[in-house]
Amino acid sequence: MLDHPIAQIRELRVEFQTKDGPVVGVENVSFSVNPGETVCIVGESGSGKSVSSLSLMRLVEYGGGAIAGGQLIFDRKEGKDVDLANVEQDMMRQIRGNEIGMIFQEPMTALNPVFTVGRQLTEGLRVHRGMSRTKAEARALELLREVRIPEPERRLRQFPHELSGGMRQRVVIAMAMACQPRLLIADEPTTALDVTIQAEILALMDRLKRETGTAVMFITHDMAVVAQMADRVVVMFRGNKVEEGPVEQIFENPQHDYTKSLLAAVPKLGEMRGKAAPEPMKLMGVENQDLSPIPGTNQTLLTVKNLTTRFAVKGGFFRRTVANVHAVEDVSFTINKGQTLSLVGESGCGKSTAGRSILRLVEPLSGEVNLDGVDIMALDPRGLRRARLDMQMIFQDPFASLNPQMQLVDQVAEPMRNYNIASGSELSDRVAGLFDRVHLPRSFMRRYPHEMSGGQRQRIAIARALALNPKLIVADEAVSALDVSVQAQVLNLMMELQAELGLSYLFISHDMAVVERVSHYVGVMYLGRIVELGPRASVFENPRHPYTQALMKAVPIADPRNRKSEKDLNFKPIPSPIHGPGYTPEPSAFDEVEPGHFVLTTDSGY
Amino acid sequence: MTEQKAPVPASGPVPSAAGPIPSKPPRSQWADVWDQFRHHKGAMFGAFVFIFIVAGVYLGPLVWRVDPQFLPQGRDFLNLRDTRPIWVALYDSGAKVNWAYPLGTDNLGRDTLARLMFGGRVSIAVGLVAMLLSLLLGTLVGVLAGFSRKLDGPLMRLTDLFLALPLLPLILVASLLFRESLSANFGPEGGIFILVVLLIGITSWMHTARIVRGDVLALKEREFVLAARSIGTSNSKIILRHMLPNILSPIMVSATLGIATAIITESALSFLGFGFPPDFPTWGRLLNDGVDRLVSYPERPILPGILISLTVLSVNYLGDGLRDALDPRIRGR
Amino acid sequence: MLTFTIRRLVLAVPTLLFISLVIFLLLELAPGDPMAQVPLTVPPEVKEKMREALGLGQPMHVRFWKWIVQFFWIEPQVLIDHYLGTSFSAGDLRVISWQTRSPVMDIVIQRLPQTLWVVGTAYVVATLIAIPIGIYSAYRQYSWFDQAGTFVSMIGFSVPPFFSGVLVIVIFSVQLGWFPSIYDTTLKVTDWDSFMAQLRQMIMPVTVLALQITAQTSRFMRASMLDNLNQDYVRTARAKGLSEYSVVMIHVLRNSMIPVVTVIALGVPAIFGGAIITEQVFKVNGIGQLLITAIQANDLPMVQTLTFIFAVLIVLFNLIADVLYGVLDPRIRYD
Amino acid sequence: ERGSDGNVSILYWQAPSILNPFLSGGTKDVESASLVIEPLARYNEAGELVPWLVEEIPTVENGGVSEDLTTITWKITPGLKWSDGTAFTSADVKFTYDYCTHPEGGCAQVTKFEGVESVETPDDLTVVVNFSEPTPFPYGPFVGGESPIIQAAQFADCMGAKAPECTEQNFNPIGTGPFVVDEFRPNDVITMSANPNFRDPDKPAFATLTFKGGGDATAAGRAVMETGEFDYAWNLQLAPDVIAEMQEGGKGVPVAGFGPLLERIMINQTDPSPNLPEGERSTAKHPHPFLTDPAVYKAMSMAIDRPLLVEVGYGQAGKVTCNWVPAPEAFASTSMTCDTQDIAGANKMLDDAGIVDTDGDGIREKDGVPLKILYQTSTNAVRQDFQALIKQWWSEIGIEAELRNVNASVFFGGDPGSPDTFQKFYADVEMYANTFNGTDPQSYLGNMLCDKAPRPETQWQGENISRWCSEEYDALHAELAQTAGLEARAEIAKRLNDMVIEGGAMIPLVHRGRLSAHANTLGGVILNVWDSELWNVADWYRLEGS
Ligand SMILES: Nc1ncnc2c1ncn2[C@@H]1O[C@H](COP(=O)(O)OP(=O)(O)OP(=O)(O)O)[C@@H](O)[C@H]1O
Ligand SMILES: Nc1ncnc2c1ncn2[C@@H]1O[C@H](COP(=O)(O)OP(=O)(O)OP(=O)(O)O)[C@@H](O)[C@H]1O
Ligand SMILES: [Mg+2]
Ligand SMILES: [Mg+2]
Repeated sequence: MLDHPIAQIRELRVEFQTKDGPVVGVENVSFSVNPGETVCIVGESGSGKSVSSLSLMRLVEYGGGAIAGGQLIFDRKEGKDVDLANVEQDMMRQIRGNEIGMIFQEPMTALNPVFTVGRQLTEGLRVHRGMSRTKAEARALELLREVRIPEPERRLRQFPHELSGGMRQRVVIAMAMACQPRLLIADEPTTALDVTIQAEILALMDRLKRETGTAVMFITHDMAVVAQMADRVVVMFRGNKVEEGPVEQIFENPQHDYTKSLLAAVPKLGEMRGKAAPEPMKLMGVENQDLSPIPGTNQTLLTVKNLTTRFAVKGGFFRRTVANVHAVEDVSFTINKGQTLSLVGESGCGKSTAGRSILRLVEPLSGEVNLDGVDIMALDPRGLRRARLDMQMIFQDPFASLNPQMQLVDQVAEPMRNYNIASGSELSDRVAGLFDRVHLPRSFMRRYPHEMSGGQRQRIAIARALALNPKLIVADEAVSALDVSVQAQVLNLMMELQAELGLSYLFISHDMAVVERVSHYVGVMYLGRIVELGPRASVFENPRHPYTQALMKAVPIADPRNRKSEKDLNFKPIPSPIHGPGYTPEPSAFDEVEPGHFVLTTDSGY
Repeated sequence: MTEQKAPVPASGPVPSAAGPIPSKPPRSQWADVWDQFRHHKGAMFGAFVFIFIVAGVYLGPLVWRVDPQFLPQGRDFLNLRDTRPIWVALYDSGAKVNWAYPLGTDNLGRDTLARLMFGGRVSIAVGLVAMLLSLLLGTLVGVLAGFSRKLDGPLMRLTDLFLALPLLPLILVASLLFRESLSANFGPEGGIFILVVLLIGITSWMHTARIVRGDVLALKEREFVLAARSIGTSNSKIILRHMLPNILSPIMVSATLGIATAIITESALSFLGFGFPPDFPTWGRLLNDGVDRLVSYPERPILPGILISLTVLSVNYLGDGLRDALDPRIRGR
Repeated sequence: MLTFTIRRLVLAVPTLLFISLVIFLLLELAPGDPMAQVPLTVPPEVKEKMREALGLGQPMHVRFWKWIVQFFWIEPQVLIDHYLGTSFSAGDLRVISWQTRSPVMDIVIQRLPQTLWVVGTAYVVATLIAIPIGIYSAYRQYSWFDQAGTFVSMIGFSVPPFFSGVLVIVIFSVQLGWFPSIYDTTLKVTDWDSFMAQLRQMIMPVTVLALQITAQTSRFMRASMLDNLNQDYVRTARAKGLSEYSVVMIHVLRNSMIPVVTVIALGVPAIFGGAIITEQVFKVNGIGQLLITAIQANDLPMVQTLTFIFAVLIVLFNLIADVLYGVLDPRIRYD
Repeated sequence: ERGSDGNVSILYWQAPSILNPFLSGGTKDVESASLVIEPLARYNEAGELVPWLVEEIPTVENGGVSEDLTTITWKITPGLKWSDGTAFTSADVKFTYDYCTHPEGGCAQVTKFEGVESVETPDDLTVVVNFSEPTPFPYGPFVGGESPIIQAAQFADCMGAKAPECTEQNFNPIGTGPFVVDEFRPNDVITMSANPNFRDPDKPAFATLTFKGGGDATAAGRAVMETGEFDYAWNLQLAPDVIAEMQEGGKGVPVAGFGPLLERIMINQTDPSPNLPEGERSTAKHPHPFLTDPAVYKAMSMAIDRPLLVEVGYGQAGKVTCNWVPAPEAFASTSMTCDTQDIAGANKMLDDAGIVDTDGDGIREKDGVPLKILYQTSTNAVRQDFQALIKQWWSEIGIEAELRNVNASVFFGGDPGSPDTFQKFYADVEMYANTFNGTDPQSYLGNMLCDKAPRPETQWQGENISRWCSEEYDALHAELAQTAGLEARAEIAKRLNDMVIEGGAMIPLVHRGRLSAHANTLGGVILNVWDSELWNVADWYRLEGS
């Protein structure tokens, strides 16, 4: 009985009705989940992972989809198999949340913002278990303890926005586990989270699975996570299952080309060990790749000294500043021409603010920014505008950083129009050249952003940044939102451009493996300060600051034989960067442990 | 009005680098807009009705050559006044009908069809121009208030002020100050047209301004605005290129409601004696004048009433369709 | 939240003073004369005398100042006297209407009940109808119900009340004789019969007004519901196994109501402003009718006071709308 | 029997705002007040004086008026009581005089007391009014609905500047009339009940009275004639077909009566051209370029089809007239006729005068000035119909009219700052109606005296709207003021009337009556146009069998 699968998906086909006729979401997908087993479903964005899982919950129907064929056999408690594909929604209602629990990708939006955590947690219990209010609350409290949320009593009465992303995701997990479902579906539960939190959540899910014996269907596109979690792996590609097998077999002996390319595209921490300069990744199916390292130069391009940026918190009757957010606190570094400095750190530590401050997209409070001899801080608005010719920015979210109402050609041409660099046919030639540069077909010029995939959009953002021939590009999480394969392509593109044009990057990311791949220098930020700064090799191979060390530990490794356990993790909650107006932080003092490798000695709060 | 969620991207290129999506041939933007528009049933209906009405009132007089102000004289007057529309003869054989006056005449013997066409020209012109003016003002104030922190307070208080201003004294003051000079420059009807349109425009922009401000405040936080700033786009260009196209949808909604309000306000103005000269019919005035004789001559208020409603409805559907057609995200679906 | 509220209230004072000044200047500039309704047989010299007796001879700023003092100092005293039986205001000159030579505020208070009864009921009824319509239209987007709702609400919006009002009078009062065509403001509800009489006379004006308000509110509700129905938390709620009813009526509705409630709150001042044309058609003689007769009679103190009260309400309800937003949406924090 | 007939309801589409006619003068206020407060004598439906609170009408014959025409002595009916039970005395009458003539009071009816030197009260029941000079028509003070008596005790503290503050008194005057005010809601509704101390113990027949105001004439007519909700509707200024249609409702009937009310077109004798500097427009400095030409104004008058206007606009409430003073009978001139339209004759007259279309645009020119005129009036459905008709007729004799309508409150609102008032007359012709109170037209005829022309120096006040001026006329009017005896006065009045018409100061259009409607079940209504319409409300009763 034990190896009788809990859920079997057989030849599933899901269609969506759109204006241009039916679109097939998944086609001919079959796999099964056994009790106590974790099945990971991997594949790039749009490959049908979510659609498969939503079909099992019969929730696709609410998104405009319809199960056009196949069977969804689910083993109910009494041991009877039912085909979920054609039961009534009434019966589904008893199964959902009760026998199958689901965790969604976005912890920020998956909770209803206007109800308290307690209320949302108890809802399912009261519906399925018929519990009284007090009983349900007691159980909710228990659940919160199980997912190790600090101060669970207080959390019950809080609203979702009062919790951090990690805590929210724990609430969502607690919600899914509330009725002790026999199958738990987790749809990219950690994609939106920081490495540190991701590590904790993964460990948590692993523990819960072990303790309750729940079967888990785990959806992700991150191979490293797969390696950490899976017993068995299902690889999906364009709505089809292309490969299935035990995790070790998939990693060590992939059969399908797609699986191979997927694995090749994953940057693995430690891969760059011993290499002096960053070099592009070797990708599957690409001929004649130039994989030579990019050494850069030793001429200084950008010097940042004692940069401090604070945001005033206004309040009280006269709207005076009652406190400051110390987003960037006394940060100094330099970037050489043709080289990359990466800033890593957890969400909210001030990476973006630092990048924006350099471009003066937010006004720094004090400090010195010198770009190729130009004192940026001293410029008037007109001078600043001219100075931005030399420094550009790529933003994290390619969906948000392009104007949805403008054709791509106009978006790429806009900077040149702004500075009257080119016009008429020269302009169109240059735009076409930029499209070539970022490897986009010219036929895309008349498209709109929504007609593009995420990776393609990010290429447009890069083309736009390149349009002005800048010397410096601030890449703020430029690849974080992309699929691994696409991420690898974009990274390679960026490195290629660096090699050819001698660009310098300020590369902001929280993904240690990516940072290791692209950087010449690395700065680790914590609570507004750089706690460790140095050449990539020294920082990665010899982390000195305790925070850096913890960060390194949290990074999942794409190797199923090298799993982390919960015991390795030890994170303290990040203290608040908000201080009263009278607070004067100590200046940052560094200890040079190796040549060029600095470690903060001031108390950073970690 | 939150942003439309970008649809799930089509399955991507893998694994070859920069594998292009099977690309459609490049199309011109306007062909695209038209394509989308054409497939919007409501929009096509709206456009059809609206064009029909506009053509009817503007081109109709070329076919139906009857002077809307002509009064029959002498005995004719008594014979021709108060004729009913011809369809009345279908159920009331004793009704006074006349094939020369398919929609009947009014109590002074003026031809209803000609008057409806004439009135339509004025009403539609007033509705459109006043709506445009109010949109312009509303959008301007809304964008400025949303965009600039400093102007926000004063402009929103100004909006409160205009909300509180009583319309009638305002009209009295305006006509006192400007009527003479306007009618000297643009002729009596032209002068009053400008006055009426201005008045309706400047007293109806406040709701648009509020909505636009809210949307601009939200848009300002979006990353592409920051991106535009980082590539050196000036503030005015940011507003024109990046903000306005993205707040088109609420503006369109205001526009459709605005036309209705403008047409009705104009009739209320005529009713109160501030509108066009009395021999210058508008739909609102025809409707208003007809209300007294609702029982014996129901067609008199009902015909202009139907025309007003039809215009408003068609503009509404037209606006829906345009909004969808102009939004590339919806268009792409 | 409290400091936010107080701050806004304090800031409202100069705004309101400015608004009242603008209104005053506007009324001053407007042509017309309080003697317009005096018959032509009364010679101009006599009219001049009457004008002077109203205090029209004084310079503008003096009159504005007098109005300010009367409105902000004396009227509140009268109110206090009324409730506490004190006599602070004895002997002070209140804001006097030129038309009726009686204190403006007394008349306003006299008019409030019928305006609240009719316009207020219409607003409540319209809201109560509009919200379910909006919910259902959004839930079944593009269904025939939704299409019909759009159609009817656009019609409701585009038919002026001076037409629809007369139409219902002709049908229901003249032809069918069901309801009175003239509103009896002296009717007091004391028993079942008078309650029915009140109901009968309210039905038509309330219907005509409600038609317009419903049209707008249901559009708002629909848009807001549509926005929320696609949110992630709705999927979460469904995944918990909640019934469709709880998903829509608890999770989605609560969120959708946030913008709609503020829209509804912002519409409240209009109730106090009355519905000028509807009141005129049904002879409800509420605040709207008071304003229009005052304007026609050039009764400046009355117009000034009424529009100012209206301005106060607009500013106040703007604030209430903001505060409500903060109360309903836990994410918003004013400080 | 008093109070036996329940409630009577009256509907005025203009709502009364005050019950003190001395502070308002508006018809709605005067007539609603007439239910409560009464004059010593008033006019009946035939325009004859009838004693009201007095024994008889004082005349020279019965010695009530002195031979030298400078005093008139009224004898109050003994035993009259105010509604509060106190006695009505001559002191109240004298108080009324003092109240209205107080220099700071702003009394609207002060002209009623014009020429009065003093009012004496030799005893409680005798009132002697002394005039400063011989007054052939001494029935101004205390006569008619506009000059009722108010109670001295009630208004004692409301003299002069205090008058407007006496809200309680102004809203609830104590009177001698058939009803007392229970509640007055300004601009809305008045509820009244029978006066327990009314002089005739059997009257009024109604125990209570509701006086509703507001709305419009159409709705008022509908409420009486179609739905039967109200018993009496005032002044239904509606097109005849609308009235006829309402009458079919079968619940009530319209009644009409004629006073001297005349709908006319005033012809501007001066040039209103906007090209003239402000202050000289429409003043005697610049005569009108063509409207002073007899051929023009006569042709304009001949082109008008007055019977048709009556039919279209007033029906049974209108009559064709060629006179400025169309009533009373004795004063109405009969020398002119104008009841047929004569377009051909008008054209010929203009041709003969050499005013022809020289440039072929269909509009005649006089001395090179095209006959284009601006024709203004107040906003009102019937007036707008008239404008359209007359414009059409004039276009047929080569005169082009541009129409304008102005909101009534601005048009009649005497604001010297507004260009749209009828007094300022920044138009070539304008149409409105005017009348006079009582039966004697002397002061009304005085409206056409040269010095009554509105002009900047008088703040644009004055009754001579046409700015018509004739020395001969002024002299004849002076003669009228000296003349006693009805026939001699009528003779002069008719000559004055004819001079004005012949001289082209105005084109009379319609002699308008007043049309009101009452329910079929309401008996005793006698429409009176010379006094308050509600003058005999005490005699109203509910018809049996209904
Ligand atoms: N509501 C919808 N309407 C139309 N097509 C849809 C809809 N939802 C999904 N699809 C289609 O189904 C396919 C699979 O989508 P799905 O959401 O399962 O991808 P995914 O693998 O979960 O991607 P991601 O990693 O981005 O979450 C996509 O190609 C998409 O075009
Ligand atoms: N405009 C702003 N006003 C007030 N506080 C801000 C503003 N922008 C950022 N902050 C605060 O400054 C701190 C640093 O933010 P920043 O966006 O730089 O972090 P980050 O490291 O880029 O995080 P993430 O990885 O989430 O992008 C945060 O605490 C944030 O709340
Ligand atoms: Mg997904
Ligand atoms: Mg960031």
